[in-house]
Amino acid sequence: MTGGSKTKTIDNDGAAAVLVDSVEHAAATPEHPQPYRELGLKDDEYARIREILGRRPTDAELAMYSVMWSEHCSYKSSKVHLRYFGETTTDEMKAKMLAGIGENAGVVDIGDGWAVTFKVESHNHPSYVEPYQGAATGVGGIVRDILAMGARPVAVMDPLRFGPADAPDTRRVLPGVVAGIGGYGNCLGLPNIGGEVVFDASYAGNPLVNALCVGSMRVEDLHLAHASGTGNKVILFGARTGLDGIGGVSVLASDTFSGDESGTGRKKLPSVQVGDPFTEKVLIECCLELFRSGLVVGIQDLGGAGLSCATSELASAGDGGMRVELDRVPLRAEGMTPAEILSSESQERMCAVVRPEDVDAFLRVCAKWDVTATVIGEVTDTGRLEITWHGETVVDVPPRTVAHEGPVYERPVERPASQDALVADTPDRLARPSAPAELRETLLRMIASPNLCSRRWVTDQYDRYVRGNTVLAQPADSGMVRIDEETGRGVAVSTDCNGRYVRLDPYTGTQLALAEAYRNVAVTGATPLAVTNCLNFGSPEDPGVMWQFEQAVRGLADGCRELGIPVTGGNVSFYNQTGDTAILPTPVVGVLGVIDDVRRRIPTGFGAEAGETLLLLGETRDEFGGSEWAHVVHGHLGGLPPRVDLARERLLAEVLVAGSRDGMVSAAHDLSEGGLAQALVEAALVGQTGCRVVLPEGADPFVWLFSESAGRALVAVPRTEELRFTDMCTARGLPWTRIGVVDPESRALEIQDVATFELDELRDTWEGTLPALFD
Amino acid sequence: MTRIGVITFPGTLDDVDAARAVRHAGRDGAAEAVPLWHADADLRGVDAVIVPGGFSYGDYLRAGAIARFAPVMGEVVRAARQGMPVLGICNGFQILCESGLLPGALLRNAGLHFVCRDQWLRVENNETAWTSRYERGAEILVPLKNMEGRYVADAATLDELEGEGRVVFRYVVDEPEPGQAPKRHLGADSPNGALRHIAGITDPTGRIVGLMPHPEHAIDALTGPSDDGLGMFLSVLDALVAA
Amino acid sequence: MARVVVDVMPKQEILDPQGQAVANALPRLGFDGVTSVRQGKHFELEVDDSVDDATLAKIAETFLANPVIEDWVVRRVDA
Amino acid sequence: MARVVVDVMPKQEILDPQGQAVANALPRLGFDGVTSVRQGKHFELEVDDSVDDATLAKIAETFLANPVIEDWVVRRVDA
Ligand SMILES: Nc1ncnc2c1ncn2[C@@H]1O[C@H](COP(=O)(O)OP(=O)(O)O)[C@@H](O)[C@H]1O
Ligand SMILES: [Mg+2]
Repeated sequence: MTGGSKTKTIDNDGAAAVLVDSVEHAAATPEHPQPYRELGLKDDEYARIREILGRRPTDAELAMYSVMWSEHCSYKSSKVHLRYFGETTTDEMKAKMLAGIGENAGVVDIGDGWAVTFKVESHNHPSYVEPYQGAATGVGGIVRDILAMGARPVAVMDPLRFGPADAPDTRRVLPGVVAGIGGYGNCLGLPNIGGEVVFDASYAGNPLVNALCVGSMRVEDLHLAHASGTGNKVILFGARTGLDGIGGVSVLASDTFSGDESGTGRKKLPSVQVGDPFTEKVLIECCLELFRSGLVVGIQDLGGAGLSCATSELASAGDGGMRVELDRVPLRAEGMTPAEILSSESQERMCAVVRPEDVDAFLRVCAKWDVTATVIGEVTDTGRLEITWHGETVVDVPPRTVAHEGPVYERPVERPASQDALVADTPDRLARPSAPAELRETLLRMIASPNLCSRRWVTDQYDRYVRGNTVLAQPADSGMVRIDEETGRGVAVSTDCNGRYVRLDPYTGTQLALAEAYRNVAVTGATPLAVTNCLNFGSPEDPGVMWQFEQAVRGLADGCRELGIPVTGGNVSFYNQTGDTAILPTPVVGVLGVIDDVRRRIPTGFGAEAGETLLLLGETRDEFGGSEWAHVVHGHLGGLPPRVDLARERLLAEVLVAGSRDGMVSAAHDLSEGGLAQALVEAALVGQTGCRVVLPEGADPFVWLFSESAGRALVAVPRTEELRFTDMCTARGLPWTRIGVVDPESRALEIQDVATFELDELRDTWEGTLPALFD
Repeated sequence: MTRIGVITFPGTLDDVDAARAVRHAGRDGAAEAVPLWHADADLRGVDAVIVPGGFSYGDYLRAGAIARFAPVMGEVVRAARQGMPVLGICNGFQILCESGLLPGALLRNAGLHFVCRDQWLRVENNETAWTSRYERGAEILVPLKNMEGRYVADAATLDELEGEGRVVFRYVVDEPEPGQAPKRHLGADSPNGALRHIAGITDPTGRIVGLMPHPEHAIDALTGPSDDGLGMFLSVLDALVAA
Repeated sequence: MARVVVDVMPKQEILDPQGQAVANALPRLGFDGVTSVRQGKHFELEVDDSVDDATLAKIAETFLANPVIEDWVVRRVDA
Repeated sequence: MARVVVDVMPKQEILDPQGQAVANALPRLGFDGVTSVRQGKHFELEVDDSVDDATLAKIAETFLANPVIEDWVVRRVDA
């Protein structure tokens, strides 16, 4: 052993002996080599840690800094750009925001004393390695984020991206991901109220599994992650801590300071975590009871970076320091080292700060729910995070340097030279269908295509009913849940992103994602209120990717300012690429809206009223850049995405919300991928009611049916309301076109002078695709 | 006032929904939902018990296998044997089967996926404590959502159930037979592979009923596919008032 | 301390869609010659020496298996 | 025709919520002395004599087990 005399061998609960690198030992062995590169730290980052500490870090400290300074936890490449969200949020936009960027999740005031919190996070890479568990733990993680705000989680959503639908690896990944999301969310008792399923070759090898959770609480119950009050106790509760997910940190164990692999060395462990939704369900109920009983001063979930993150974040958000006795942490595996315990990503754990006099009551509530809970430390006034292991100090750091003062990079940003050629290659040259038979065939081919076909194969695996408050779920433009059973107040949420649009123009494309999510919320009758996002991109070390990222952030922030709704939080996922090829830039945007009475929701399907007129709101232009038609029929991607006009989106939303409030609209469906044809098919199938469509005189049916111009919605208005509604549109300057009537007797979609489709034919075509691929 | 107990095990999910259904059925103050806790061997003087859906104990061993041993279940079994109406929904049905209050067992869906869909059921027996408000042969639309919903029993048990009219609900497919009156029919397969399309059964007394689909999620067309499920909760109130 | 294994299998007459799914997939992936697959559960228990065979039988019958649908086998194995 | 058994278990370092749930329940049911339970899968295959050990190993690895989180054992048994 070269480590020297200060190395102590300590018996961990009678288990295998573990060598401990204490602070004292680290100070005495400055030259001891450490595997910081294997842990992902750069030379200068390691040097900075030494500078902060005035010595080399201990193994445990190195483990903490390396995970907390990783891209995922420190946002080191994105930080300089994300600041723009704060800079563009006006006081007016902040009026309803109770917590924003920087907290576990954003919180907005929805009225009547209710607050709602929501956030979306990625679990992309783990879901590629092990689809079921990766996706399951993704749901588990986001739910704990919401819980940590003091809220009851009330719904989940899952924006997903996969490689080509018929690729063999998609057959491995997609069913596993869907089963994992269902397996976890269903068992947790959270209704799944929406999401996305998008296929594109760029996601082969890099599927995107984003998970969103919505929670609700009374405004006064908001909990923030603060460890304040010297003498308060730190309690770790939930599952035991095991070796799962420690990934890279295992090099510390195998590499002990002697470099001797034979001793306590551990083989490199898979960084896969297994979820236990039952434990999480119990943990949720336990936490909510603790909140109700007023036993929690501060709370933090354990997610990525486990205890490293929870302790350093709690301590640096508080007003002092924190001392933790790591040997008190209940373990699942034998012989775990302090570094491993600090880095473990075992699921279903939470960390709370509790007044000493409340500890007994806290532990009693945990016992009632059979939740393991242990006092592991206390809040101090030292300004330091001190962690001991059987009496030896193994961590002694200023907590902010771990949690918030990680490296910040100004990565090179450069618009790729190839972008011009991409934009120049417009879809104008593509052959378009014109004869009725061709249009008919195109429509059927489009609705059966993987990106436009029915998602039932997926959504039938998700419980959308549990808790009894789901008012809208698939198929609908947004999911909607009732928050207050007495008044009917509720929220609607939609997530969207068309990565092809973003690829063609990241700024506009991201605004289109925002516009679509915003519109999806408005067509259900809810007023958009707040935004969250999950920015999925390739490598930040690629200047072209950083350009996409910068443009996306600017587009989103500027768009939000124009729409008057704030970004309340989000998540960044970089390094989504295979070799040098990045995924389509995919900034998933989530918009949340409020509706004061969910009984006034606007459904998607035709036929709710006896006689309905069909109106197309907005303007239809010849816009096919990045369209589903170009993709499906020609495999083409080029040109510019549709124009975006956020003032128009705002107007459209106002009209739709007024229409819902005054009972003037009986069905509405936004127009997006696939255009009017897709919207008509979906509204007819969902409502199981046919309609007759007459396109305006002189209109080019192809453009009218398949263009993806933004700022449009298809609405059905009761005949008795038609005049009142169109007068309102005209008065407000919203273009509208009468395009037909719903026919309650008909079982067909008839598009005059183009084609007639039996609903049964449409349904078989639309619903057949995913079962054929994945059953 | 009629008091209906709703049990919560760790991992129970649809207890809030069952309680809401009881409140809806007893709108005029005729009924109260009483929460019952798995660890208490105490039914708190209730007149009937609902064992709700969810994943008690994660359903890790077999659905319902661990819950059946909970202290409260001992009391439920005792009370049920003395004639107290008991309804098991989904996980509750699985627990009643594991407890021996109802015959048979529920296995993983034949399609191996969790299934969540709006499902038509035919009411085959309207003489139980929980189905008297329906007409015999009525068709109702309620959500079905489960992973282990495939009802199985040996042939003798199935024959006995059929012979005694103890099949309470059967799955029917949503398309009416072309050219026929709006009667739905048994499809080729039930949605989860249940033998003889069995969705719900009763004990010989007609007071203990278990079913996989979720009537408590069909009490209001705002949040469910219909309000067809409410009849079950109204039925038991009738039965208890009459008693 | 003893190690005990309990294997629980669906009864022969009960449909086993999980085993079936594996059996059906194998030929598609180029594995021929597997004529039947059935899937059950495998438990590994560590028990004190005080736990006798009768108790183990009872644990298996009343808890680990459901006799209505499953068969089971209990074996002590050398650690 | 041969009978082959494949036992698949969650890896030691991987959480086993199922085994855990069983282990926690046993004392409540009055069974003491069981100190640990792990739950996995048990497959019984009928295979033609043409199927060799290498093929069986491959089937187990690619189909029956998930090597990322599970260990497995393949055994031929006498029918
Ligand atoms: N992964 C998923 N999970 C849950 N719901 C989904 C998922 N993918 C799609 N959906 C739902 O299916 C419906 C149709 O999806 P989509 O066509 O993408 O909607 P839109 O184009 O209006 O955003 C919506 O209700 C959507 O929320
Ligand atoms: Mg939409």
